[in-house]
Amino acid sequence: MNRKTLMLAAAAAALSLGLSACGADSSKTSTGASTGSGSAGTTTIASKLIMGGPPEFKTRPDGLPGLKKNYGVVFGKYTVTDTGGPVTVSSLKNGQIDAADLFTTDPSIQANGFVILEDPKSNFAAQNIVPIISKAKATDGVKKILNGIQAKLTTDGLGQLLTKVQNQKQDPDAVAKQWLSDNGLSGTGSSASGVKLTVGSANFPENVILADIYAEALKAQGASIKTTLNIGSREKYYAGLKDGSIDLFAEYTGTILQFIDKNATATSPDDVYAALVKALPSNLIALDKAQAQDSDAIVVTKATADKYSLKTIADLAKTG
Amino acid sequence: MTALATSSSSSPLHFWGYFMDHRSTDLSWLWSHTWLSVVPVVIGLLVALPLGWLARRYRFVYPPLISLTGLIYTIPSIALFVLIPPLFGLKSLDPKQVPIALTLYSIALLVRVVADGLASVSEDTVQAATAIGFKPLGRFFRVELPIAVPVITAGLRVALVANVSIVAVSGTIGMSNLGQLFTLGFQNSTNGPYYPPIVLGIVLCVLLALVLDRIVIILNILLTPWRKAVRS
Amino acid sequence: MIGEVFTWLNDPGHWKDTRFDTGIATQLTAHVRFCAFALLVALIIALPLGLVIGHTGRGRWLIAAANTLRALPTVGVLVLLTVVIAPHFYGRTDTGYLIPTEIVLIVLAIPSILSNTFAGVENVDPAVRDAAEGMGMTGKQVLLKVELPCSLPLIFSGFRSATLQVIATATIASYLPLGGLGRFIYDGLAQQDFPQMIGGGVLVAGLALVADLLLYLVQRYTVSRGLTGRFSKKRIPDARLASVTQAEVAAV
Amino acid sequence: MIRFESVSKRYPDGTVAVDELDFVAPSGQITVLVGPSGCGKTTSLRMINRMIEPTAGRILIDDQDVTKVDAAQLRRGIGYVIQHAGLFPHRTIIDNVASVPYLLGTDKKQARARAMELIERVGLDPRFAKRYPSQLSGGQQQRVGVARALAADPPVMLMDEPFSAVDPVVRDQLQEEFLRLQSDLGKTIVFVTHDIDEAIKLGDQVAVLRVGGHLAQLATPAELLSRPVDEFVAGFVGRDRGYRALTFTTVGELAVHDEQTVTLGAPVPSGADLDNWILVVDAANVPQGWLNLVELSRDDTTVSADLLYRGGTLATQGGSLREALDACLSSPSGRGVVVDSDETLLGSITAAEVLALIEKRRPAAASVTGSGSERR
Repeated sequence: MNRKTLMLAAAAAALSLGLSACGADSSKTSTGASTGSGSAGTTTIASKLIMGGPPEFKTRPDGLPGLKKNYGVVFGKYTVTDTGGPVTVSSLKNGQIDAADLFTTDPSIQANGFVILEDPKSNFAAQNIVPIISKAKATDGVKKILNGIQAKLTTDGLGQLLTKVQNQKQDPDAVAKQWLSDNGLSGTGSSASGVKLTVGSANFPENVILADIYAEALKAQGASIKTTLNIGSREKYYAGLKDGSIDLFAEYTGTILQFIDKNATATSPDDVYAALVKALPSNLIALDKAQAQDSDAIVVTKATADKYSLKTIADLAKTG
Repeated sequence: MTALATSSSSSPLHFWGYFMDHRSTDLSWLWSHTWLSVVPVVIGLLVALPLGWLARRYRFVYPPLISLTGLIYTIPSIALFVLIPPLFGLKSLDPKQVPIALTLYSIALLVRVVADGLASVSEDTVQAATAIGFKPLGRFFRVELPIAVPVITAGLRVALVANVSIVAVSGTIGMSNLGQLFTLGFQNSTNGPYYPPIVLGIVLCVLLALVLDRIVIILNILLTPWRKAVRS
Repeated sequence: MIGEVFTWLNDPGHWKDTRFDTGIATQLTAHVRFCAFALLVALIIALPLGLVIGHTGRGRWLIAAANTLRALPTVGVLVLLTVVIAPHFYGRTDTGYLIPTEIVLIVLAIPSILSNTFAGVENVDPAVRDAAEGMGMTGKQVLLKVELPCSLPLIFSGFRSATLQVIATATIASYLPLGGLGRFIYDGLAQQDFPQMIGGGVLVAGLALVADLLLYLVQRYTVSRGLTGRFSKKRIPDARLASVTQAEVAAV
Repeated sequence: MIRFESVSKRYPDGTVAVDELDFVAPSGQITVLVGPSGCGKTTSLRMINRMIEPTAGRILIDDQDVTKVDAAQLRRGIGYVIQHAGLFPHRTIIDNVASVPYLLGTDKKQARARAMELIERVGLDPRFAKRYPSQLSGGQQQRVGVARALAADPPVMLMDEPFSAVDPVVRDQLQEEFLRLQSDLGKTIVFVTHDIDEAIKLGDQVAVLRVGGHLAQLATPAELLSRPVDEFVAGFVGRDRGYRALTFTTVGELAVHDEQTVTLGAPVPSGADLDNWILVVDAANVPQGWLNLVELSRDDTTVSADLLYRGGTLATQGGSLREALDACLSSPSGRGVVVDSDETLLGSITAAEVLALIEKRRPAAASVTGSGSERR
């Protein structure tokens, strides 16, 4: 008994020691980073902050490179969290990071009182939802079904769908079916029969819901559907789209355009869409864009926004 | 925690209700998870048998073979999954990358187990078998292999249990299996934890591992009836 | 492709830290630290426990229980613990992610060490144990002077096997916002930067090999030649298998 | 002296291993516990050094109750040798032998010097000192086991079937050496075996135990052979016990006949007065074998070694009647060869003469006390 207690105590002591050692070390790294930026000359607000987001945000054209190019914003440090998911939100909330790359439709922005920094220079281009589909699978029937969905998708509607899934913990597939029937799109038929499709999604709930909506609607019209959900970053699933591992994906016009064409300059919804249609490789086509938008955004906590009087991304480049 | 209070459906114990609500999806994930765990071990064993025999028969083959297979095991699974498509000329998200990676792991583990299992057959037994007229191949299948069964099945158990865990990792890169439940639960934990899919995933993975383990144990008992006396 | 990986590994710029990218040197250190800590804690828990269970023969169910830990899906446990633990840590600390990661790694390392230590003690020749007691060794002396040194070969193989597993699995720390060599794998994956990703994998495998070699050397100088039989030309007992067969068979 | 006083061992499940055992193992002597498996002989032995605790009665070593002494302390003062030696595989031979001195806190150098001395004493090559047990044969390991038990020079030794795991030839050798060692050391030894021949060969007194842990008979080997108390002991002691009992019967001086001899290498003798069989000796008058003159061919002109019948055993003057009778029975000529302690020829004796001696001694057989010291 005595021996066991002793052992447990020793283990606990070692654990806390080791953890504090690791913790101490990581904080040292971050202070090291900020001293580094301080010695660079002028101290911008951004250089005092730690930015968090997905790995690819470091290299993506509208990620760190875009922020630097468009606003001259260079953060003190970048911590890889996840793609607008729980790690990013809880890190921002708990102060492990000061600014985050989140999606504008994310209900947790409102729930936590986060502040979306405005993007006057359209670093993040218009982000209308658009189905990207492999040409071989885009029969008229399929096109008609998907475009019918696109016509009904609104930004607010998207937010509501997300709230149902993320806050009320409803099942994405059920939410998708409900939305289809609410919008009179749940009719069964055979306009897509004979088509075999693999629907993919990125690993964030909104994209999963959209994939489910497409998949359910096509299934109801007789298509044979496979889903590959929660794949990961665009860099990863786009390769799948191109080589035919996936046939259909709910995309965002701005980011997909910039992903394909690093020099794209279009920012307005119509310009972006037009550029995208041209830029897509020959085996992929874009169907109708929806009115609904869900853009990446730089988000900070209310406290940070107040402290540095932040309203737009450009404010981050000010000295403070 | 707040979500726990407001919505009973996100309580960890709600995993069964969650399962009932999403039965068809969960079962299809469980099914593919099972296949992904089992098939690579079976293929791995089929490949490992001749290799293990070779390592036993020609002693000089043993060290390099064991080092090589040991090396495979040090590659992190997530890296191996992504390495497979370019190496095997597959499409980037081809679901075959998971079983291929797992087969490699299984071979790595089982070659050594088979070789050492065969080595556990006593020299006297081998000589006696030869003396009563077994030819090498017949001796291998009817004497050496049966005697090596306990050691080989011990290796199979380890390989199967490890595979169940590794398959779940592939769920984080979009493959359809129980690993999806973890991604799903995690992604929906932005506003308060969403336990049911996570807990369900763990429960199903553990159950699957235990059931597969039990099957191998039973298989071992059936294949080695002469050990019954010892086991009592 | 191999050339690109080599180039990536050979670029001194990738070894140093920059503002947005942590270099290989730092991530390697972080990786070693995650693993060393988990292995140390697992050893502190599993070694005495295995010795005592093997010595007294009591509490065997703990060995069986530890072996069922092997069935736990690593990712699932990591996600669960993160969801439970991470929201409770505020400020510039990664402790909220560090704790789940370390727990997962410790849970991963314990079964091999525990069951091999137990099997090692249990496999000590009963005649040897009898002789030790009969010549007047106390229980503690029998354990420390006879059973422990005699089970060292199996303990080492269990620890080496645990080390390999932990080093390979510590990459999942990067599924959370933590460093370690997994960062290159996950970032490379997300950015479709294959040289980076494969380079990360190569580094992990290399680290595992180096660690195994070091442990082999330690084993060579701590385990009595009387046990390894190295005076006669026998092959070196290696980690993975010994733990598989001995411990698993013991667990049945 | 080790004294058992109504010692019992009863297990919780009701099995009785040892039942009310009473006996004394005298100082400086070998007491052998023998019996079939399940007779509690090992249990009795292990209760002396408290490897097993008795449930009733007490065991005294030199009037000190063993349960009053700390078990570990007690054991360090008692040599312990077991069937498979139980050598520490991770320690060299010399460190194995020095184990108890180390435990007692003896200076390392001193302990090793003592160990080295013992290694040689038990008949091992000193070069083995730095080797490990796995490099030794079973017989060699057993010698190390004995050396280890002797290292702290304990007055009492417990030996649990120490020689039963080695082959018969080695066992015989180990037994001889063990007796030689004991004649030098004079330890108080309790020895367990299931082999009645070993018990008779080694014991100064033999305790026969029956299943259930009852003492059937405690006696000297000779008495055991000549007067088993009951059927069980008689059966256990086995056949040929009359013949085997002759081992313990000696006669003062055998009256021998002169025997004609021929020296090895000499010409083959001839003459009508010669018997068919003639004894061949070497230059020192040590018997080499018998020569059958009838069988010789013409070419055999000298007495060469390859012509000899070497089957006969030799009787030593002053030895047992068993030896004398066996010499007669094994001799091709029917005449038993008697030698002195230097193995030089004294003469011969016939089986009839030995039987006559046996007949003559019969009335006195009851008072025979063939104790160990007498034999030696």
